Amino acid sequence: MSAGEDRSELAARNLRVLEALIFASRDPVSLEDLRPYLSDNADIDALIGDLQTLYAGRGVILVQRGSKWAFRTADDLSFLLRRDETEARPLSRAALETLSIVAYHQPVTRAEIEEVRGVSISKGTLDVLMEAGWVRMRGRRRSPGRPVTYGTTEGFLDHFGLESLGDLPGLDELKGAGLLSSRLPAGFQVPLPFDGALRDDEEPLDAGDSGDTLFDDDENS
Amino acid sequence: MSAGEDRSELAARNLRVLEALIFASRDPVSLEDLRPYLSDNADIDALIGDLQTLYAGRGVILVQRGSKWAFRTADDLSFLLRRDETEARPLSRAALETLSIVAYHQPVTRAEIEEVRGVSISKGTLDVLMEAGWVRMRGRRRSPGRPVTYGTTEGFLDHFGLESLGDLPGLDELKGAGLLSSRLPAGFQVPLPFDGALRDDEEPLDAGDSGDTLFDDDENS
Amino acid sequence: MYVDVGGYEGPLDLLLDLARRQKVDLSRISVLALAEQYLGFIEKVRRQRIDIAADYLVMAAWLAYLKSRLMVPQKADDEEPTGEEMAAMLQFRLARLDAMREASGRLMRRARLGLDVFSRGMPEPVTVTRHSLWEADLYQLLRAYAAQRERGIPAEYAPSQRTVWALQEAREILDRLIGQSFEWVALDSYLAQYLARPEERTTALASSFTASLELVRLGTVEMRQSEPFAPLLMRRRASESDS
Repeated sequence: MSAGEDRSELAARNLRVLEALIFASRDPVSLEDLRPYLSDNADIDALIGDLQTLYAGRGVILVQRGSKWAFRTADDLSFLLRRDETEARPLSRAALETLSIVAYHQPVTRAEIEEVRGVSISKGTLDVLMEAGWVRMRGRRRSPGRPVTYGTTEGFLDHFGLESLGDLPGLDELKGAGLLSSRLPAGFQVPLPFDGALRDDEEPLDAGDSGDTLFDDDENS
Repeated sequence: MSAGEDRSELAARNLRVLEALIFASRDPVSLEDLRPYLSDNADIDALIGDLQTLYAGRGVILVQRGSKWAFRTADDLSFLLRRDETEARPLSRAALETLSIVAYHQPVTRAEIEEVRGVSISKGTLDVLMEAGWVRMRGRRRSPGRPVTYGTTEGFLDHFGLESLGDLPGLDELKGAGLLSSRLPAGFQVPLPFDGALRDDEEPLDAGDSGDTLFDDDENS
Repeated sequence: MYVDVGGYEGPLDLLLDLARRQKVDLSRISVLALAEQYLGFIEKVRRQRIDIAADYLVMAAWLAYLKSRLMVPQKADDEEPTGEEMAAMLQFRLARLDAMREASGRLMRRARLGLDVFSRGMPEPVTVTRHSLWEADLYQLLRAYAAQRERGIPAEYAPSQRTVWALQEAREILDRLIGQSFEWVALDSYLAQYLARPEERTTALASSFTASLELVRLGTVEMRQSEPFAPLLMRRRASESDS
């Protein structure tokens, strides 16, 4: 074997090693990190250049990040790594119950929802309903702590086939449908949902209001 | 531009897409997952073949793992890349033997594993292998007591660099020597490790099936 | 020969080790010699009064039987497996275990992922943006609302007949429960079946306690309590005529 063949074989091996090391590394790799794995006197800059040429125009390319090197998906194919999926799934019982309370009792605060439900509600539950576009923050109650008031959206009416909130069945209709038992204590009432902009005891949300503070704390706890 | 050029351009693009998607993933990717990203009527097997050829002999190669494909560093570079410290807790002898029995005899029940080893296996042994992602519960044997059958996973193939169970080292000799049967030798059919969905004498696990009852008892003992 | 039983993974493992000491191919080992070695080993261990797992003893019994089958000629009408068949089965099991052990070695010596071969160090995960379309209809919504409101209604109050144990009644019950027991028994355990009913608990306790004092006064029952709130123990008092 000639010295020339030896050299080119060595170069080919160096290139393979470089490729494997950059591929397997968890972070971009510096040339200094790579050098110990290569044969003595290897021209690392030339090798990097060769590797870059090898990958030029391919689905994966060799890119420089500062003084380090890494493989990345070619820019024009990065859309492959993003995907939109739409899925339909049933609303959880907690979400359904919370939604129904918001619908009937609006404007309603989180504490009031919990009072009706008898259990606390997680941040996620209201989040899901807001994300679904059925519940919105209306304003803040003029009371100590200024809790956020929630109400339903147009999207809610749309989804549930209601022309207005007034279409929500009242006490007698719920009884008639067998949804409420007929032996209810005297004074049991089903509220008439408030349909207007802001009620007297509500004030508008602050600009950029992100909701109850209590709420955000929950997220971190 | 001629139709021929169009076609070759499309093929080149398909190849780049395939390369990018498999390269981007740490775990092997199935062809079904890849197909939606390719042009209609793309010959995915031919593309995989082209990609494999493109990477043959390189530092990073395209390998088959069961029904999936992945890029991995070349075997022969192991001496450079080897990280000894990653195997912090080597498997016990019991676990090693159990792993090979599951691999070569699958689908296999716990009682059959014990029969081969001549000793009962502790709950921890199969647990360790399942936690490593190498062994899974496949189903239940259609026999009295409906014992759970165990088999290997795709992660097992990936970890040990096997294209399929047919690649298990020494499989043919063992089969030839009649050592893969679970009963006496003397010229009866020798089953091969079975990788398919469920065999005739297996039935699916129940929803939320947590394995042999015996198994659960062990845990509490 | 010294062998640490604890070092073996069961009787088959021990047999395999003994078989290897014959330094011949597993298919050519002398099963008879192997059986004798095993039995000798178990005997020795038992002499040293070392506890041996039952597995080892079962194997020893089987090998002793195998030995007798190998040494005594079998009758033609014998339906049991012959000594040779049993020996073949043992050889097969040893060879199979040996093969599996060898196979695990070969597996572990392969170029393994994460040790010898590596996956992409910086995977570029596909980011999936999920748009959830929630399913819920008006009926579900109304049912959820009604169910919650119903849950919130305090349970209906119906004045119920109060059960009260009359003192005389309590005395009769207690007298019957204590029977002829001369053992100290806690009042609570006598009344267990009544105390389980919340509506009866208080009256059962109060009335039977008062009745018990009456029984003590009459000298038919003895009571004792080791400290405040400790169980109240009582027993039938042995009368003079009985002793």
